[in-house]
Amino acid sequence: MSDKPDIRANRPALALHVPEPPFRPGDTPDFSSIKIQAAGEVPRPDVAADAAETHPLTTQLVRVLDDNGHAVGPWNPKLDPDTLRKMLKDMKTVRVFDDRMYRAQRQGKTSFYMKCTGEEAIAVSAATAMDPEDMHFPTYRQQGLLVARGYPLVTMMCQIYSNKGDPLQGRQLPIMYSDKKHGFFSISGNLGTQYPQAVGWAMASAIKGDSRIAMGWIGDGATAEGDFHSAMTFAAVYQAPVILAVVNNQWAISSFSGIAGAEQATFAARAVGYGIAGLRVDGNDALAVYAAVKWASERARTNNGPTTIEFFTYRAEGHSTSDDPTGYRAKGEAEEWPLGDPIARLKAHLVALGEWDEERDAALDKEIDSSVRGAQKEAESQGILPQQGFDNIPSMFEDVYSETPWHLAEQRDQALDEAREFLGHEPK
Amino acid sequence: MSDKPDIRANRPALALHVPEPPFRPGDTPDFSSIKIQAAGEVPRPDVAADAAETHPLTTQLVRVLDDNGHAVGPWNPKLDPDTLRKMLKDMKTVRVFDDRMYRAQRQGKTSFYMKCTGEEAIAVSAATAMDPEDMHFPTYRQQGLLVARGYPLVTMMCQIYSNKGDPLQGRQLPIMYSDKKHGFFSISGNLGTQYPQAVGWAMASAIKGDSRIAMGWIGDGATAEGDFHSAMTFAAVYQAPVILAVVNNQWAISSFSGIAGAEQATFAARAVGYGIAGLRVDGNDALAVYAAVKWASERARTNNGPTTIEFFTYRAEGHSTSDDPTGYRAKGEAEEWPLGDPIARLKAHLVALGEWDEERDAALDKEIDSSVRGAQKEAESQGILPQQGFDNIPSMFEDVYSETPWHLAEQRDQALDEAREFLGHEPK
Amino acid sequence: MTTRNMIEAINDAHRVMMARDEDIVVFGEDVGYFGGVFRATAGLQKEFGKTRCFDAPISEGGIVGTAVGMAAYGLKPLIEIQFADYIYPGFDQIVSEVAKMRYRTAGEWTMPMVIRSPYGGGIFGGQTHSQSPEALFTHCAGLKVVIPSNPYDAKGLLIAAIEDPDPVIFFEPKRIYNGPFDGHHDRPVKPWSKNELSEVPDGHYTVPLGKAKVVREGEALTVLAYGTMVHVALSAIEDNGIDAEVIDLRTLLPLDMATIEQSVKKTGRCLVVQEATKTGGFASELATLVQERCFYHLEAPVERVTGWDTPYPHAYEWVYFPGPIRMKNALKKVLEA
Amino acid sequence: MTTRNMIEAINDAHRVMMARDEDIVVFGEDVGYFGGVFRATAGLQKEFGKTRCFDAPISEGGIVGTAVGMAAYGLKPLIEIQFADYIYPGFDQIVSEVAKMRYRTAGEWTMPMVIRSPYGGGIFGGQTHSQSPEALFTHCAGLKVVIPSNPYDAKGLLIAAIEDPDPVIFFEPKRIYNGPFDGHHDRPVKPWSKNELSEVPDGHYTVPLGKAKVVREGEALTVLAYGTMVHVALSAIEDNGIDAEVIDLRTLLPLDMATIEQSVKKTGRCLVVQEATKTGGFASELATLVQERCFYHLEAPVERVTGWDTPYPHAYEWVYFPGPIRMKNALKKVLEA
Ligand SMILES: Cc1ncc(C[n+]2csc(CCOP(=O)(O)OP(=O)(O)O)c2C)c(N)n1
Ligand SMILES: Cc1ncc(C[n+]2csc(CCOP(=O)(O)OP(=O)(O)O)c2C)c(N)n1
Ligand SMILES: [Mg+2]
Ligand SMILES: [Mg+2]
Repeated sequence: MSDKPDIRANRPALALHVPEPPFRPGDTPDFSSIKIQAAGEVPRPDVAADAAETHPLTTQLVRVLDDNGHAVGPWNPKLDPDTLRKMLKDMKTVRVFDDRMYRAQRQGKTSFYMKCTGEEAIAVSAATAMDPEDMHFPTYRQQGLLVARGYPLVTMMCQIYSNKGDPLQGRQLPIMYSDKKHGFFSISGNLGTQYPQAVGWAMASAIKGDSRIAMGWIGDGATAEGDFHSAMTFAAVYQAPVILAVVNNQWAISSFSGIAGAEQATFAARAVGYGIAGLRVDGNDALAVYAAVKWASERARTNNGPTTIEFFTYRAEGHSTSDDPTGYRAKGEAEEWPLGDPIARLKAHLVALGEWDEERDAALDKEIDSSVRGAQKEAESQGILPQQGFDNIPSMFEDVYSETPWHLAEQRDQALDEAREFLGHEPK
Repeated sequence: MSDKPDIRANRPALALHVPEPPFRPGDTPDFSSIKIQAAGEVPRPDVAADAAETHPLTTQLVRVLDDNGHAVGPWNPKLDPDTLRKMLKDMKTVRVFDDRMYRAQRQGKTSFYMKCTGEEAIAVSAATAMDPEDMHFPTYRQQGLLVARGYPLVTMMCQIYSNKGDPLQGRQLPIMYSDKKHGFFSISGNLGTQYPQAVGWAMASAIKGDSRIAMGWIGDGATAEGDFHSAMTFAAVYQAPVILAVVNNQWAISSFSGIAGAEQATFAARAVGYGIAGLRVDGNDALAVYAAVKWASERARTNNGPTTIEFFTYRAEGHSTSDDPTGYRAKGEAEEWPLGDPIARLKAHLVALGEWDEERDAALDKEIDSSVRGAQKEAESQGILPQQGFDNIPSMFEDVYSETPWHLAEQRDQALDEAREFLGHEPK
Repeated sequence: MTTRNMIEAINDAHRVMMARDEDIVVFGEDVGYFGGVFRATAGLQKEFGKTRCFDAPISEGGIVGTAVGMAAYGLKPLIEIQFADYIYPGFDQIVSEVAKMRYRTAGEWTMPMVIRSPYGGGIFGGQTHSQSPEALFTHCAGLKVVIPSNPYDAKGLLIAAIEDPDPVIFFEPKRIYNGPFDGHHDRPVKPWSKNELSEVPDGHYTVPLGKAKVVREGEALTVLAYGTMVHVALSAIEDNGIDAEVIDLRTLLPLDMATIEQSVKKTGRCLVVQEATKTGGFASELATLVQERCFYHLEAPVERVTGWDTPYPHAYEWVYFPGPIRMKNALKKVLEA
Repeated sequence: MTTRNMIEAINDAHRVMMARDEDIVVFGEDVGYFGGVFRATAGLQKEFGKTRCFDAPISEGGIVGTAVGMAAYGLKPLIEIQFADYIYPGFDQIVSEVAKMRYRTAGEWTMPMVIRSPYGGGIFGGQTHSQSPEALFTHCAGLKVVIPSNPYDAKGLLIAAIEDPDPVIFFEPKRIYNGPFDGHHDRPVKPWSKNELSEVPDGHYTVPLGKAKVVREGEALTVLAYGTMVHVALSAIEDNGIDAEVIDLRTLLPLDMATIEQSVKKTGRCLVVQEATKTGGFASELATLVQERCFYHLEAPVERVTGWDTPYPHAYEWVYFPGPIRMKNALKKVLEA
């Protein structure tokens, strides 16, 4: 077909670029090449500003807390000490909760667990910045939303144990919480699905002339799903009152963020292409997170449209209890991570304010430890996973539909017969 | 749950923004508010430039032909007159072809047709700028690629008639062409699917150290599909040697481009969020299209990565033979469209160069008219759709798999029995 | 009572319900100003405003995904997928989210939505405007699947679907939007106006979900059909003078097994009919259920009339379509076995 | 000959074929450096380089979509979908593109690719790590669907699938990756090493697609099973001392109907077994085919053993799973009917 047969011979060979993280097992991590803005450096546009005015911020990093624990610059939300102490307590609670539940899984008390170590500031500050009536569409790493909103730890644990106290009746994998009253939408196992759902909820709120807004959450890795694009597109088209958060914790199981496109652009920068306001925020800085979410929620609430926020952070532990990160990333990355530990940073800030000291901190740790232990004891009194599975079998056939159709009724009866035979007695 | 029950009462009511095109039936279209760069105004970065250097161009408009038919500015590709005349001929051929096939459908000779009137420059110039070995993953509106690459008009028509000469054996809807030799990938009825496929083809070429590149095509409306995002993401991550074109003809059936997000950002700007090079081009300016595609193909071919190009144009006719645009858009929009008719503009350029005149133009029109008519006659001699459907029935059961499994063989035999009964004679 | 074709009946169901229930929102590709490529939503935007009926981006995943969020808020999305062939980009949201939400949240969040979509062939639409993907959804616990076969049922079933607390996939046989089609592609098209089922009451009424309808009583065999194929079956039965009982399923999931069993136990023979691709179609589920539950009444194997296991080929539409001859041969086979 | 579990056998099939055919590219989520969450691709990136085996973005649609482009170029993509439950975002590319490409281009473009994915429950994975969606693909003309039940077959079938010119959906029963599972969740886990089918030849060999295997001969009834359920069926048969003939289908589409027919005509009774949700599962297709083709040999209705029509509930895994008691009751029902 070609009339220029010699063209290709003179051309350079193409080559596929396969991104590779800077460090692999055996390497010594060194993050000095990551450019980090000084705290207070990034300007704060008006909440009603043109989206375009925010776009330079998508390649920077909104930070409030400096290395000495001082809150500086235009994004300083100037929170009162009580609020700060509540945030510290919530963040610490999340960490202790994670540790205990991780151990519970290791002890065989349940099948699965996922920590958010190092990312506690993000969910806790977001919950603090928004109204209790606002709706979250979270991923499995926003347990901090529930903690900050006062959802009972015991109930969270019961869900994890799939026991009698589990409001989801043992139907969901551990940590797939759901609670309407606390504005926490049912977590999906399928990555990304919640993102356009958040937009739809916000659209509904706007259709109804309500004042509640929604916040959708997604991980860096899951931004690659088509649902991410659906959410951004619908949010932009209908100017939905929604905040679309990307928690960039650098890893998606074993894939580093470059496999989701981070070598070429920040996740916040995705906003630019849709004409959505965009912010990129130090996710380990509780005040910066608070300020950014507050900004975006005010923007949404005043009909100024959606905001995409990238929270730049680091997944300090394995992906889940099924994962061992030493197989794919260098040891010590979490320690070397240049943005520090969010709990330590918030504590330092309170100390710098003169509103906190080591004594109170130790007392708080003790209090949290004992309340989490207490909750665990109470939850376990309602059963752990290995004891579940043969009580209240009819419940398993409910809620497929609003009413049980004939075929499920038949199957339920058959299942009960089988259980009777298996147990050697009438199932409870 | 709320401890601040009064908050919502003081808040403004949210409102859903539903985009609406500037004009509807009954309105008098007036596009003077569309900002159009003067020809030659937009700079031309080096083909190896950082993607970021192109990003300001995503909100501008690369234009070469000015109102007097002169080619101006850094994007002027300085094509020789023979090439220009070939482009003019191809564009005119496409338009005549469209007209005749549209009429054939209206005459009941086939089931369906889609024109690309007003968009002829885009496919023809792209084909001209790329190598014949490069692969296109087109939509149904790039018939110009086939015409420019010399695919026989008769074969295109046979496909449209689903007749004996149809290389796709009557299996596909009219205009869903496919031809490997001409680097034209099988058109899909499902919008958007071809976009990541183009990226995959380009990745394969890079994996193999080949020098051929790919070009994916999509409409403004279809950019909303998840596949658009897959394509952009994979192209960015692996720096695939691919050109991703968005043909923004302002309409997607009855929905204007605002329903795909055009109120908030250009389609070219999507590139920014992925760190892909982006260009926005006057799609009715054959030279600008050529120059942009040439630039992007050189960039891809030298391992400098993908480019997204928005071609800004206007769908001058209905979406397809199933559509009547007077039901949703104002009359006269095509005539008012500020970027003019691509054929008239290229012709004016050739005239301005002294390489063309009315006489030659009339002769060319006549030549094209007669060759298209001749092709149509030849195609129709091989049958029109209403005569099809009962010849060579076994072919219908082939190519589901490489070999015919037992169940399809049984079904084939049954279908033949039925046809025998229906026809009253042995099917051919 | 007004004479309506199926599109008009469906349009009217929208109108009636949108007026009664402010929480109903209608959206989809081209459904707003224009009123849909098949005109099912014509006039709704004008009547109910832009925030109750509007165009959506071309993103079936986004349409379903945002509808999930709206349902979570408390609205009742009534959405259109332009062609059933284009439902696949929304498949994850439908099977992973819509279908399972009530279950996975133990009833806390429900998904009272209707996903309408024209399906089926016979309009020379080629491979991607002709598909019948109902079996992909009947395999999915949590969904209800409804397919009307005439204007009266279309309106009544759609209203019932909108009022139903569970998510409903509502497939509309596009071949019979404008008139019942008996499978004789070589005969003139009949309009609905000549058919009594085009007498569609004004205002609100329902045809209950989960209830099949015996549309013809008979003794010789039972024919199970839905959508376009109800008409093809009835016509073949008349043409061949067979005393068949014909059941229009109307709801595929949950199925009205009682009506089916009663009939098959009476006739002792059964033919199941679908336009979809044969292997793994809903007809297989029907045949399996019938032989499981009526085995000792069966005098012959349950037979299937279906489309072929190929994509729907443009020019070979009438070889693919399960038309009068395929029907006749199958009826004979079941009767003579 | 080396003793291998299923993961090792599958890994070895990759290795053997990547060495033989430079056009094979392996990609998917976490499959590169790390070697996959189930380790099926462990070591491949190191051995064959980053452009032959690499991590993909979390976009099943993008993974399949780019694989289509690669196949169009001339490569042979061998891709992994991390869990079958996550295949839905790639559904459109699979059913609309991969499956139909050869047909719609009259053989000009073919799609010689393999889409591997772990499926099935029994690992306390909850609703979204336990699904068995094979019936969604067996309804789709143009695809081949393969499910191995042991290491020997896994390697041989995977090599055959890679060499096959048609696209193959290769579902791997993850519950038996490390050992055969007889359905007794309350008994200790057995390793593959004690099973003769873990004797896996080194190097190249194939187990042909489209051929079922009679894994146990018997006279009393025919049991059709695949994947994990082959072991559950065999164990129930031994436990209950039943003289059943068990057929491991291995390939679901195209089906080895000849082997099935021969067996059922001999035994006169048939039980079909699947782990998937009951309604509209592949078992329905099997039951339909068997009664269509063997009706006059059948002494009892074809029965089904399946999962229930609910999502796979985390805590109720062993009530959901079609285990020994469900098997036993169904075997008895078929035998005593
Ligand atoms: C659709 C889908 N594909 C794949 C998976 C498997 N999976 C679960 S979590 C995960 C990584 C997600 O990474 P990221 O989005 O960065 O979130 P993070 O875990 O870091 O919070 C993957 C691939 C899934 N759950 N859903
Ligand atoms: C997945 C999918 N959804 C919907 C359709 C129906 N459809 C066909 S063309 C079209 C409009 C496309 O508009 P655009 O992308 O702007 O391309 P244009 O027709 O303007 O060239 C629609 C909605 C489809 N073919 N595929
Ligand atoms: Mg991550
Ligand atoms: Mg368009």
